[in-house]
Amino acid sequence: MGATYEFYKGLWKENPVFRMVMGMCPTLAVTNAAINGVAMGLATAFVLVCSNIVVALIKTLIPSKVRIPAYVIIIATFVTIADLILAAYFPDIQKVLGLFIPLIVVNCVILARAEAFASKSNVRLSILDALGMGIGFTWALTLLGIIREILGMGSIFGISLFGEGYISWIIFILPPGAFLTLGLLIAFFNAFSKNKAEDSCCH
Amino acid sequence: MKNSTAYLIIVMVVISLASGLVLALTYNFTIPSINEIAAREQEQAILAVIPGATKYETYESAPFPMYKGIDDSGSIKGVAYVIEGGGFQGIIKIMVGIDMQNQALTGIKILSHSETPGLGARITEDWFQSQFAGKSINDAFVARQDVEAITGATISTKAVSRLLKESIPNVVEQYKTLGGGK
Amino acid sequence: MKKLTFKGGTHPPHSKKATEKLALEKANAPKIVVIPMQQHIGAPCDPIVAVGDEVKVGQKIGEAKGFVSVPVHSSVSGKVTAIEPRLYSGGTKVTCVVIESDMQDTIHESVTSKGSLEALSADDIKNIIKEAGIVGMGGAAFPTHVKLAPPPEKNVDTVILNGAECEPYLTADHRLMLENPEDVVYGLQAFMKALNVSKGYIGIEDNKMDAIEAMEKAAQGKEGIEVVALHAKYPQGAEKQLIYACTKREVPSGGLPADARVVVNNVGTAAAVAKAIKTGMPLVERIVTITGEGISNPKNLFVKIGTSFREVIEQCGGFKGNPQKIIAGGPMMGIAQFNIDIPVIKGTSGILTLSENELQLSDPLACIKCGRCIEVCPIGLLPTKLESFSSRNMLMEAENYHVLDCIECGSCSFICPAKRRLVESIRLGKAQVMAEKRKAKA
Amino acid sequence: MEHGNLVVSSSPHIRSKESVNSIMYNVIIALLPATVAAIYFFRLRAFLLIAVSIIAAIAAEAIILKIRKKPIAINDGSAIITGLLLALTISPAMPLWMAVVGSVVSIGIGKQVYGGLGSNPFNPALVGRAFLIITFPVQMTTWINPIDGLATATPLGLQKMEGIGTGYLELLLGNVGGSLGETSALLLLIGGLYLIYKGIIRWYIPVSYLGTVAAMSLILGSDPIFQLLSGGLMLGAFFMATDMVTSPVTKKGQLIFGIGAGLITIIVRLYGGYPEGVLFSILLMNIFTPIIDKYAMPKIYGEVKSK
Repeated sequence: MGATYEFYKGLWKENPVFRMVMGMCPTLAVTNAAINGVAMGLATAFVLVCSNIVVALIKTLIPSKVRIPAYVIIIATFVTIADLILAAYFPDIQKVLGLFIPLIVVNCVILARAEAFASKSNVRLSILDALGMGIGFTWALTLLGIIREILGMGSIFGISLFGEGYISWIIFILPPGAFLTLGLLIAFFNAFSKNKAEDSCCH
Repeated sequence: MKNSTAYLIIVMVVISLASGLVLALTYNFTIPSINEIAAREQEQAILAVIPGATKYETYESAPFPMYKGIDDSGSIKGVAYVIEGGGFQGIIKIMVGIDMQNQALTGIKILSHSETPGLGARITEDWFQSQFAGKSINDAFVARQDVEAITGATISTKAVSRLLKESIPNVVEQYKTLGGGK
Repeated sequence: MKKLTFKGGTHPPHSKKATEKLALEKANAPKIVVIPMQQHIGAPCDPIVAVGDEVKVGQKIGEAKGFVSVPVHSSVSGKVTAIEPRLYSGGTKVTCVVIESDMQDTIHESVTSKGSLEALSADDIKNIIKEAGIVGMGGAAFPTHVKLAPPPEKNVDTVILNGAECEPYLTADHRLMLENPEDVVYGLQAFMKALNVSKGYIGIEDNKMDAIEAMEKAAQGKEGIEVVALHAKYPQGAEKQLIYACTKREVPSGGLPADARVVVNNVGTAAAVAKAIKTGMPLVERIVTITGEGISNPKNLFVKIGTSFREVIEQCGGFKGNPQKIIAGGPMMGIAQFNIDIPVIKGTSGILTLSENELQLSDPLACIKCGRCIEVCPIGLLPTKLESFSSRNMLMEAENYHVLDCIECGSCSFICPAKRRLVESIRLGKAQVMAEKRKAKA
Repeated sequence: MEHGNLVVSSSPHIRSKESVNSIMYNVIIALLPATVAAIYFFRLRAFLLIAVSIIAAIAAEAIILKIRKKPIAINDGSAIITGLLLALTISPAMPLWMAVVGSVVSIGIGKQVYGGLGSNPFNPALVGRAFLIITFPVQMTTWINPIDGLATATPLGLQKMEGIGTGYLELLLGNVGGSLGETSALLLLIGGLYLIYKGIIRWYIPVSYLGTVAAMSLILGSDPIFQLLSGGLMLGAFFMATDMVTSPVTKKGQLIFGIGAGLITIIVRLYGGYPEGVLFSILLMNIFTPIIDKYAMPKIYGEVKSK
C-alpha cells in the first residue's frame, strides 16, 4: 500500500468508471467522440488534482461540520477556472462539453476523493491519488468515446476510418448508445477480472 | 474552539473570499479572449449569410437580434437576424440573411440545434443550408417541393422551413419601421 | 337443467372410457388382509385383538382413540396372524392387523340392521356412523361423524353429496350412482336428519349424464333433495369448489365448509352409511377403480379393506407392458407408490397404473410467465409466484400471497407448459409456513 | 408379474400436452400467412431478410448460451420467433447485414443479458427493432411499394406528413408500403385469431389494445378503421404485446396492459414525432408489467368473507 499503489489503483483496480461506476453523468453524456472523452477526462483530472491538493493542505483547518460545503466551494472554484480557460482558449471543445463542464462540480468522483482520501492524507499522496483517479477517469472516458465514435461516426479523433460509404450506427452517438457501451464494457471487464468477488462489493 | 459557530463562520467566509478572489482574477484574465471569441463568431455568422458584406451594424431598437451587413463602399448588402424555434427534439437557432432590395434570401446559418445526430443534425450541412440562398422571401418553403429535404428527417427540414416562412414577414415589417437602410 | 361451476379450473383428459361402462364386480376373496390401524385423518386406533384371535367379518379390531378417529373392522373371517408396522399407501409404516382368511366370510353377530331411518334420532345416526368406522370415501378419509357434528352456532342448513368425481380415470362413484342410487339417496337423508337440515344437493359432473338421470330417478319425491349437474371441470369435486358451484357461497379463507353453513360428503360415504344403517355392516369394503394404460383389464371392483394392491392388480390381468407409476387414488391428487404390496384402505378410490405414454416425464424449463397456472387456480392464487417464494424460502411473502389457501389440487402443475413442479414446491412452502406458525404459537 | 423401477413423484401425475415448444411453434404457424405474404409481395428480398434474421437469432442464441455455459436450448423455438418477428418489422429495403445486427441485439441485449428465456423484461424482437430504428433510421424508414417496387411511405407516414389517406381494402390486403409483416392486416388478423382459437394466447390484450386504439381515435377525431388497419398495430397487438414473458399474467393485468399500450400508440401516432407508436407503446408497457402484476391480482376464493 505504498505511494505507487495510491497512484495506480485509480487506473484499474478502483477505476472510477468501470469499477466504482461513479461520475456517470459526464461519462454517459459527453463521450460520443474520443476527443470529448479526453477533454472531459482532463478537465476532471485538473479539478481533481487541484481540489485534492487544496483539501489536503487545509484539511486540519476545516471543521468536520462544514467540510462538505467547504469542499464544494473549493471544487466549484476550480471547475469555474477550468470552464473559463476552456471558453477562452478552446472554445470549440467548451461548446461541445457545454453544460457538463459546470456539472463537474457535482461529479461524485471529485467529492469522493476529497472526502475519502485527501481529507485524510498528505499532499503528496493526495496528488498521486488524484492523478491516478484522473487518468483512470480519462482513459475510461476516452475508451468509451473511441468506441462510440468509431461505431457512431466511423472515425477516431475526427479521422475518418472507413471512408464515405460508412453507414453510421447513430445509436452510439446518442445517450442510449452510451448506456449500452458502458454496460457492455463493464460486463466485459467484470468477466475478465480475476478478483470478481472482491470487486463486486464496491457500490 | 474548533467547533464553535464563530470558527465555522470564519472558515467558510475565508474559503469563500479566497475562492472569489481566485475566480475574479481568472475572470479578468480570460474575459477579453472570451468576448473576442463571441464577437468573432457573431460577425462570422452575419457576414456568412450576407455575401459581400465586410462589416455589420446592429439595429439596437429591434425587438430581436437584427443586423445590417455593409460592404467596403458603405452600402447595405442585406439584413441579418436570428430566429429560433422548435425542431424535432429541441430549439433550432438560425442566422438568416435577406437582401431587401431583391426580396431574396442571401443565406442561412444554423447557429445551434439539438437534432438527432446523423439525421436532423444534417441541417448544418452545406448543401442543405446553401439551397436557401437566392430563394425569394415570398417562397412557400414547402419541404420536398421547394426545399430539398433530408432523408429520414422530414421534421427537421420542415422546422427550418417553417421558421423561415414565419419570421420573414416579421423582419420585413421591422425593416420598414426601422427606416430601411437609413 | 342449469350447469353449475366455479372460477378457474382446468380440463385434464377424462380418461374414464376404460371403466365407466364396466359394471361393479366383487373382487376375489383375499387369503390375507392387512388392515392398517390408521386409515383416516386423526388419531390412530388401538388394536383390540391379539395374534391368534379368531375374528369375523364386521368385527371391530381397532378401537378409536379420541373424537377425531373411527374404529376399524375386520373385512374377513379368520385368524389374526400378526400385528406389526407395515407400509401403507400413505408412504409410511403404520401398525397393521394381519388376518388370514378362512374363506368362510362368517359375519359377526354385532352386524344387525339398525332399524328404519324414521325411528332413529340424530344422535343415533351419528353414533352408527362412527361405530361403523365410516370416513370420507373420496380419498381424504376424514371421519364422517365429525363432519356431522358442527358447532351449533354455524347454522348448517345444507348437505352436499359429492358425486363430481372430477379426478380423471376414476369411475367408482360413477358406477355406484348408476347401480345403487337408492343407497346414495338414503345416505343423504341420513345426513340431513343427523344435521337437522332440509336441503340436500347431489352434485354430479355433466360427463356422467346417465348417473345424473339415475340419481334424479332415485331422488324423485324425496323432499329437499336436488340433483345438480356440474360443469365437468377439474377440481369440481374439491369441497370449496363444489360448495361454490351448488350454493354460490364461499368458504372463508382458513375456514371449514360449516363456515359456509354446508357439510359435504362423498356419494360413496352416503352409500356406506346406508349400508351401515340398513344391514349394520361397518365399512369393510369399498369400490376401487383399477385402471390406466399399464393394466391389462381395467375394472371397477368391490374390494375388501386390507386386500393387497398386488392381488387386485392380478385379478385385473396384471400389468400390461412396463408400468411407470402406481398411484393410490386419482392422477391429480393421488399418491405414487413404491411398490404394490400395500393394502387397499378406506380412502383408496383407485389403483392407477400409468404407462410411460401417459406420464410424459420431462424436465422443468424456465417459467415463461404464460399465466396458465393463475388462470386455472380454483382459489385465485398466483402459483408461479408462490413457487418461487417457496423454493427460495421466502416464507413471509409466501404467506402474504396466501400459500395456506392452496388446496393442492395440482391444476397448476398439470397445465404448466414449462412442466414446472409448482404444486410440489408450494406444498413444501405451505408446510414450512405452517411449521413456522406452530413454532410461533409454542 | 413384476414391474421395473416405479417412478415416485409428487402429484399431479399427468401433465397437459401443451409445452413451451408447442406454444412457440403455434406462434410460428400463426405468423406463416403474413410471412408468406411478405415473400409474395417483396420476393427474394423478403425471403432473404427473414431467413437471415432467423439464422442470426438462432446462432446468437446458441453462441451466447455456450459462452454462458448453459444448455443450448435453441429448439424451443423462441429464437426463431424473435428472428421472424424482427424480420417482419423491418423494411424490405433493409440491407441484410442490418437484419443480422438487429437479430444479434435482440437475442443478446434483449434476452440473454437478462438470463435468457423467461427473464427478459422487454420483448426481444422489439428491443432489436428499437435498436435498429435508432441506429439506422434512414434505412428503417425507407419503404418500397410492393406493387411497383418504388420508394414510398407507409400509410401512417403519408397520413401524418402529407395528409394523404389510404383505402381500407388496400390496408386489409397489404399492397401498401410498410415493413415486411405489417402490410396485410387481414393475414395478421387470421394468425392472431388462430392463436386465440388454439388457446395459446387470450383475447384480453389484443382486444383491449385494439379497442383502445379504435375508441381513442374516434374520440380524438381520427379514422378508427384506418388506425386499426395501418402500421404494425395488428402485428403488435397479436404477436408482440401478447409475448407471455413480458406481459402481465392475470386477466385484469392484461386488460390494463392492452389499454395502456393502446393509449400510448394513439398518442404517439397523432401527436408524437414518429408516425408509428406500436413499438414504443409495447416497450413502455413492458416496463410496467411487474407493477401491473403486483396490483392486478385475481380475487382469492373465500378472501372477502374472512374479515
